[in-house]
Amino acid sequence: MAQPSRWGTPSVFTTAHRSAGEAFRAFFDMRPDEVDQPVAFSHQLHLEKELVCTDCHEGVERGPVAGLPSVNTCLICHSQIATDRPIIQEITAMQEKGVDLAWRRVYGYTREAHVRFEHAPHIRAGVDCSTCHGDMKQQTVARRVVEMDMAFCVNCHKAKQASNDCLTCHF
Amino acid sequence: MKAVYALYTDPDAAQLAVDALRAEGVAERDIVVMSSEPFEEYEFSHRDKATWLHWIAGGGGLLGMFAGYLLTSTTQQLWPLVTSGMPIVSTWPNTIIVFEMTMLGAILATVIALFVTASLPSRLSQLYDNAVTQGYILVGVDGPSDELAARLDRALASVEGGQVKSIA
Amino acid sequence: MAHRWGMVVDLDRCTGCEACVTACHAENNIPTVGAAEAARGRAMHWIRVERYWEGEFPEARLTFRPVLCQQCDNAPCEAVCPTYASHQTDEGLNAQVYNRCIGTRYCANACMYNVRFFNFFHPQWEKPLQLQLNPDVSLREAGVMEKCTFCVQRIKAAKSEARAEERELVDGALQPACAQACPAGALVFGDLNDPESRVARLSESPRGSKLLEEYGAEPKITYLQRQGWHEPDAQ
Amino acid sequence: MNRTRNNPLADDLVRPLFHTSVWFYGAVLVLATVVLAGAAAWGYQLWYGIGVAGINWPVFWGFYLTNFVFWIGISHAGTLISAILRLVNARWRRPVTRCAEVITVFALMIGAMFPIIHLGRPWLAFWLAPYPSAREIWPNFRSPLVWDFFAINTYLTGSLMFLLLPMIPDFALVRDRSTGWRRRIYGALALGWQGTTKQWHRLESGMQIMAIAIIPVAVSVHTIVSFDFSMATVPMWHSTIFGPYFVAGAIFSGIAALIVAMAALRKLLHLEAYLHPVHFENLGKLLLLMSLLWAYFVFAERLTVWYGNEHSEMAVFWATQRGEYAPLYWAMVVCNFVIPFPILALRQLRTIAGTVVASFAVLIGMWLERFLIIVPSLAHKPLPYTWGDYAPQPVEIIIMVATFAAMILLYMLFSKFVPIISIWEMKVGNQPHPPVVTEAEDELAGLWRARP
Repeated sequence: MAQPSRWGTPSVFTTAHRSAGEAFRAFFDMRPDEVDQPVAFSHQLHLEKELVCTDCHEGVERGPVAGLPSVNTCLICHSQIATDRPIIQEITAMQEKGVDLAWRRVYGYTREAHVRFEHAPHIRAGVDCSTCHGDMKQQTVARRVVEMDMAFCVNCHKAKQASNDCLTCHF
Repeated sequence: MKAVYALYTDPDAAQLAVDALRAEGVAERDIVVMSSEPFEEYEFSHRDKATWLHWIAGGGGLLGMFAGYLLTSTTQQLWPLVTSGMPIVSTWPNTIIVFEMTMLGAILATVIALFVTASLPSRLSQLYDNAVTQGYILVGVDGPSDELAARLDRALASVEGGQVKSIA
Repeated sequence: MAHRWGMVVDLDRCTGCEACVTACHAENNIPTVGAAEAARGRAMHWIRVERYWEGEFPEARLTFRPVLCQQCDNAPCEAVCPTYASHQTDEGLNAQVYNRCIGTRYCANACMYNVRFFNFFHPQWEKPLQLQLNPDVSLREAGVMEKCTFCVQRIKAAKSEARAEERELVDGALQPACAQACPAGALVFGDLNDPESRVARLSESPRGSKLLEEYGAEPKITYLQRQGWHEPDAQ
Repeated sequence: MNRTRNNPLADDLVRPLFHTSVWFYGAVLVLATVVLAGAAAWGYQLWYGIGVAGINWPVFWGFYLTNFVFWIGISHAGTLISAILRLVNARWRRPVTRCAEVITVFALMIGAMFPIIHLGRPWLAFWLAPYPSAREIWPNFRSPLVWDFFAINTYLTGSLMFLLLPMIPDFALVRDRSTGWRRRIYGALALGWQGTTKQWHRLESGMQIMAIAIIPVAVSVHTIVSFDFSMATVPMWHSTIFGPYFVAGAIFSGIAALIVAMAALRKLLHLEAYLHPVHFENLGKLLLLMSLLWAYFVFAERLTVWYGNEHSEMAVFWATQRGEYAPLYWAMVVCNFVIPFPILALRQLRTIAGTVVASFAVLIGMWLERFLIIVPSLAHKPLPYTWGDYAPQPVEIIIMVATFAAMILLYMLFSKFVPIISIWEMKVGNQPHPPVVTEAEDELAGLWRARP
């Protein structure tokens, strides 16, 4: 066990920001619009081949989290298709080594926002994925195209007469 | 641009100078009197006494009151959140905000009206003389015609204890 | 009809085992602050078991009283909050919205039960203890108040599940961690607006009373006990 | 040119602006160091969390809120007193008003900082201000803290204007007497003031209206500060008497602060010719009145609690009468009544030195009073299981000391940049009156002779 420390040494998990700069960026909500993903997955290419969102983001109809695909999901198709591409070979190698893809969040909020989002009720209510994620047919690697501030959520909730209680999202 | 003025140390002399200018037919609003302190008791200072400042303050207060009422009641209804079983538009607590906004409105209106009517901030007029803050009382006319300037010069000089100056 | 969550605490059943306290800590990611900070009065327990001695030895009697947020209808903590971080939800919960809290601590002063807690420092868990944190519950950072939520994450999950399956909630199936953990069954949670629920029937019991009822906060927690509980003399 | 009537007065009063002694720089250096130490302490607290202060469960408010109430109380020295004296046209007010109003402005600024310092997340303090945002959530107007925000801002705006407006003619005077950078700065500050009759009239009637408006605001400010406590059902907080009790206490400590400041100015800026014993005498009498009023309020408040005999209130009551807070409580009674009463009641003791001693006692006593209102009540809430206690931590003490240093520093700097006694108002006081008006020619000397 690590030495007990009050001030958040690396042996301790804490909610504190690691530096003043990080706290500053969190306060002003400064996040990059694009993030580097482990592989350059093209949404455009896959959607043109008539795949649908739920093929890879499997949890979206069932629970709070839509889910990001693992290498196994990729290889359902790519054990047969386009196996000669370097990216696919890389993924196949990853599966053999038992390593998974470390996807990074494109959307998502600072921890201080204390926001929770459940995908399933929104899908049940017939909200189109593109309402919040933009038109993925236009995107290669996913980018943050919709500015999801609180007004964005609240206005839609008002229009659809969904609950606007604070505890709906913040708890 | 021309100006004629005289400096007096004695407010009684300044009063006489103002009277002399009037006798020369200078319009009341053209007579300039400057001093380093208000002379409430002298007639020459009574010319600009009429003021709407009280009414402006009252109007500002009403405006603030209205703003306070709108701010509290509309924002409370915008997103109606219940606290402590109180009504959404809680009149009693809102009264406090309305009161503070009323007073703020009155104060700001007074200050703004004061600045506007006293023409502050502005540049110093060409008539201004540093001697004013030394305690002299300045009586003069800004921009008279050449012929009038000569007459005013004589009128001001006729009052004892003054130094007459002119700007060509 | 909207739900109105409430609880009944049967003091005659409470053995003071503090299983509820432990369960609450585990469920709600409540930080443990360590002995030194606890001694300075920074310990956090959304539910605590108050222990009072009655009478003189050898006639002494020990009584227990679990105290958690009473989820008052007229909660004194709510109106004093300048930012609406503390307010009443339409299900009668006394909400604490962490992201809206600026840490005036006024609510904690106004609460006569002292069931609100403040993060004086950033909470921390020695690695790898962070792996036991409940992902359904926010981690509160330094400077915000927190308090019993009646395990709102469980309420929301149960409601979401019921809606997905297009059915009503079943009384007794939804329980906050404390009630679930209580071996004596002293804590009963449910919907006060459902006249058939256990909690609604028990709260009508002649043994029932409210804690500090005289303050008029109208708490939604009813304490059951055979005899009147006397507070020790104030002095 | 130099032999005009009022020049000696102006020379005297602007002298501090042009001549600075080595001692001044030394004092500024020392005070600035203390203020910086306070800023560093606050930075430390911001980084690690408010837990570095001594507050705890259940005493969630401690030194910071004590200082908040104390400084807001001090702020009642200036504008309120000056406005009352202006309205009743008290003739001895002229040298006093400005040095009183400055106290208000600085004390309010310092006082208003404390609620922000004490926040758990001070960087979000702006959420108290009403402004439209994407969140669509506004402040909760039912919260006394929001009332505070509005009241303090109104009072600060009003006081600042009340202080600044009569400064304009004095800036003009300094402008005309200086050259170089001073002339440019004071010229900008004077806003082109020329002293026309119209300007004088507007200024005077504006000040009259401000004086009327500021009095209810000042009363409301400390009433609302008292509401921070009396709105909560905490033992010995939930009291209807708190509004007037706090206002009286505020004026009490405010006058004490004013006396101390005036004595220091008189000594350090050599203003013996302007701040006469009669000023201290008159303010001393006011202080005596407030001391009696304070004693009356405290007695009434304690008596009703004792008579009511409600157990949670009695817990607080006894904690202050003979429990752990008793030493502080009785020290407060000594400082606020036992010491000042005889000094101020006996004419032989009501000298400058006497009133200063009494004022220091009152300042200490009133600080203790604020502490004793906040802490013992929170430490003894209704459920005895939750009783606690409080001890301040170094960071709280450093910040508190730093604010006292900041007050002195700001006051010193102010007296260096602005004539601390309103020159034009002094001139009006010295005006020879035209024959029609029959009044004492030298009001100060007249008052001095007419001492009761």
